[in-house]
Amino acid sequence: MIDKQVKTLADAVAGVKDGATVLVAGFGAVGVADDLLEALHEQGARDLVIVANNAGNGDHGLARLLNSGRVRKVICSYPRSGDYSAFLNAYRAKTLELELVPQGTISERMRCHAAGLGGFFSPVSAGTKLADGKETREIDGRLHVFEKPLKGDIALLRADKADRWGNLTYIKSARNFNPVMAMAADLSVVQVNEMVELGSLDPEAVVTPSIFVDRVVVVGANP
Amino acid sequence: MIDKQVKTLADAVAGVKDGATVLVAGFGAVGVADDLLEALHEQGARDLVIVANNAGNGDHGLARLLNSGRVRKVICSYPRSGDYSAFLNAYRAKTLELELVPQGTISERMRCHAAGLGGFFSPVSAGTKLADGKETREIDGRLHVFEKPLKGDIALLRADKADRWGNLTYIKSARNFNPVMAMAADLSVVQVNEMVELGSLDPEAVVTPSIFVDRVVVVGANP
Amino acid sequence: MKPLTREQMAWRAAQDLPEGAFVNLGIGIPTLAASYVPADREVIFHSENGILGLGAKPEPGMEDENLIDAGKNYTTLITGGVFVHHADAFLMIRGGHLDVSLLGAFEVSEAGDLANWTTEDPAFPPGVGGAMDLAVGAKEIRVIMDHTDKKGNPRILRHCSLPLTAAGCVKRIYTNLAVIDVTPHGLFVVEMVDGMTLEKLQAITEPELQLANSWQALAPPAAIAA
Amino acid sequence: MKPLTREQMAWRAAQDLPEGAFVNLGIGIPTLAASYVPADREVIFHSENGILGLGAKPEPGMEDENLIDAGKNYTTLITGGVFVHHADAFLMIRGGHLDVSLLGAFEVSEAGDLANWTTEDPAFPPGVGGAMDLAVGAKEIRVIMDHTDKKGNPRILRHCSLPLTAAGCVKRIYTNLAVIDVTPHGLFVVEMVDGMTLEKLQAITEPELQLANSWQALAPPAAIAA
Repeated sequence: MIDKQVKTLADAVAGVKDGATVLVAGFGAVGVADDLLEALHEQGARDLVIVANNAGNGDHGLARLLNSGRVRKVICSYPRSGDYSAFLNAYRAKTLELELVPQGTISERMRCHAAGLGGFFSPVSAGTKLADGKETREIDGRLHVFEKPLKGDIALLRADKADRWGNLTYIKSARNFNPVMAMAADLSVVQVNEMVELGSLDPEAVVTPSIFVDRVVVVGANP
Repeated sequence: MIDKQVKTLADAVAGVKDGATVLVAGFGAVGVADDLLEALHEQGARDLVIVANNAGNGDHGLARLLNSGRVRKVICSYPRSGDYSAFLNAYRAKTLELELVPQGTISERMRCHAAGLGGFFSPVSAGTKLADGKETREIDGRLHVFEKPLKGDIALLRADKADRWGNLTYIKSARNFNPVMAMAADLSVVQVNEMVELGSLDPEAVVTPSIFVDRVVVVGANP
Repeated sequence: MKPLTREQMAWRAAQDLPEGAFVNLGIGIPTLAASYVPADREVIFHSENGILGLGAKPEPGMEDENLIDAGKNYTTLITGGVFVHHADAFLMIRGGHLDVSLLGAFEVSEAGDLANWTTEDPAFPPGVGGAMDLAVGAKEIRVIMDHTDKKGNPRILRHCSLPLTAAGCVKRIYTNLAVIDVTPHGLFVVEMVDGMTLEKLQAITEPELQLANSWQALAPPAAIAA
Repeated sequence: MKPLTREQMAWRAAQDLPEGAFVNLGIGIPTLAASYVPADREVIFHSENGILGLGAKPEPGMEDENLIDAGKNYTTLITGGVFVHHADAFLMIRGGHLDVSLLGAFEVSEAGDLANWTTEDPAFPPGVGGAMDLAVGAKEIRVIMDHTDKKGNPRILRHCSLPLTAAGCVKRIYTNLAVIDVTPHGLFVVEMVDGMTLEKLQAITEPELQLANSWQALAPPAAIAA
């Protein structure tokens, strides 16, 4: 019987290697798998590449990994969000590499990997500093930039409900990056508020199908 | 007040021009907007380019357009489905051009247009006859083919429920090409079984958001 | 002559949002526009984090921790609104599905080039967010910004001095002094505040301005917060 | 020596589908494999038209007009199954999310090249369907086909004579006579039907076959329809 639920947060993040690329879902503080990020801190992997929209807040979750010097590089669109002192300190100390990517390009590059494609041409950032060094092509009279697929070794996700196969639903804007990151990592790990019986999620309304999910851990209802 | 509902099938397909590219949703006989196809026959546009998975069945809907000589070209993955005599006759008479596209590439090319991208590299069909004449590129040691975006002037869609904004839900496997075609046409027209009050569709479970829909016509419950 | 307040600029931009339009409001002054859409019009606001049908700020105590807007403030969903995932939210942006993208800016050039993502302050890391996506995708890109910087220097320039967000994208500029259309034939002033003249406006605008034949007064109703 | 029936070939392929696997079954013999997954295993079948969790054929009278499989036959959804749209269904295929894609074939080469989409019959239009997508995307591509054509000519060839579906993709071939693994070191026979020898099998196979050290009998249980 398929059962993707693991008992502990430690089990959920077991096996993450040094140097791993970690997809960190969430937008601002919403839809972020804070408990999995804390567990990853405990787990101890170093030299991580983080893909996220923002770059941590305060000293918990992603910011804690940054403060502990576990992160080699951040691929994000907007580090300056909330109390981003953890990022700022590492950035100023030049102990951290920043790859700044337009927000939609982050998710599209991950979807590109998820869809088994080799890259795409996008008009976003064409002719700007963020396209420096990138291949360009004029298509239908418009300049485009070639963007490569982006994949994660692990995705740290947060959803509302899961069943034992790993079908997922979300709450409101906490959906954000979670579905696309679930598709784009070799190992997709999700913290949920609740496990439900197989068959109790509406087959028309599951947002992330089970095929994209590897491990599920229950962290209890939202605070 | 936004109200995308039109009264008649004729209103729904009004304005289709000769030479238009028509996205015809459905897989086999499921999720096909047969009534809109019949209305398009009445409307009279000629020289059409049809994008669909299959190429018509019997002498109704798409097959009727083919039999009436209204179609210049079919872009599809599998014309040989059901009673495809309408297609076969035109194909043998050489009055019809066929562009054969791998099934997943059809929907991905439409999504590419919908997403505002200029094209993508796909491993599908690389090294085969269907890639003849196409740009290729080796990416990470694997041969890829460059695929261009595909857009429709109009999409003929079938859904279950709509609200006055055009939010849509589908029934089971009748979803198929409908959501991606809704995103990929300048004018998206949908026949639905039922109009519901705005707000009565679950915001977490709407499959096609209103932004992709232009006209809605009620055709009554499925037979 | 009385320049418009932020609220009045937002009010002015809101008047141009047509019935049934799908609109993305950038962070800052553009966000304020949502409150000034005429009551008889349905305009649907899009938020890059995955909301179509963004509503007003929640009443105090009614905040939903799972419902924020692009500015990371608590928000609400209007009746008919839906949630989508991030890649779909940006498909809407980049794919030309939005009717209007209303953005803040540091600078706009006479060719409609937009600079709104970085001031190149070396002390801080750059951040781009959705600025570049929003600047290329919508059917129409409009900007709200003060006509000059704090020192009185023009922000409408021959060429942007700051790094571009996107080239040639801006079609209309709402400032605290005027409404200006960016056209292939140059910049046309379509509205000016009471007491403003083309000459005075030109003095604080780098590229040449032309006065539209049909120009009129830029006059928010008294009720809009001054 | 008794060649396997279609049902027996499907049975054999089904035995290799592991617990928890996501599997796409091609039209024809592969579809039959769904019925032969051991009862204690959960295997989740994918259908290209947008179903994850394809079930058995419905009971007569219980057909749902909105629920068909890739072969356009009425089907059912198992508990836990979900519906997705077409682009997402092919994202699953192309993106390596399926564990196994089990396909029919006209020909397979010793390099694992697959030809299964056209016989180039000039009287009929070609059709490719999802064949090329399925042949490149899954973690493992396996083929079920008769060992020879109706005239007894080999279908496992040095080089495919028919147009390719994809190059170098096939990892295992289930025929009515044997199970053969396609490896960088050549074709290895891992199972043969009772009475078959490597010599006899080689006579109807174009490229060189090697017998795996661990080879065993290909012997479906008596209960599987003969």
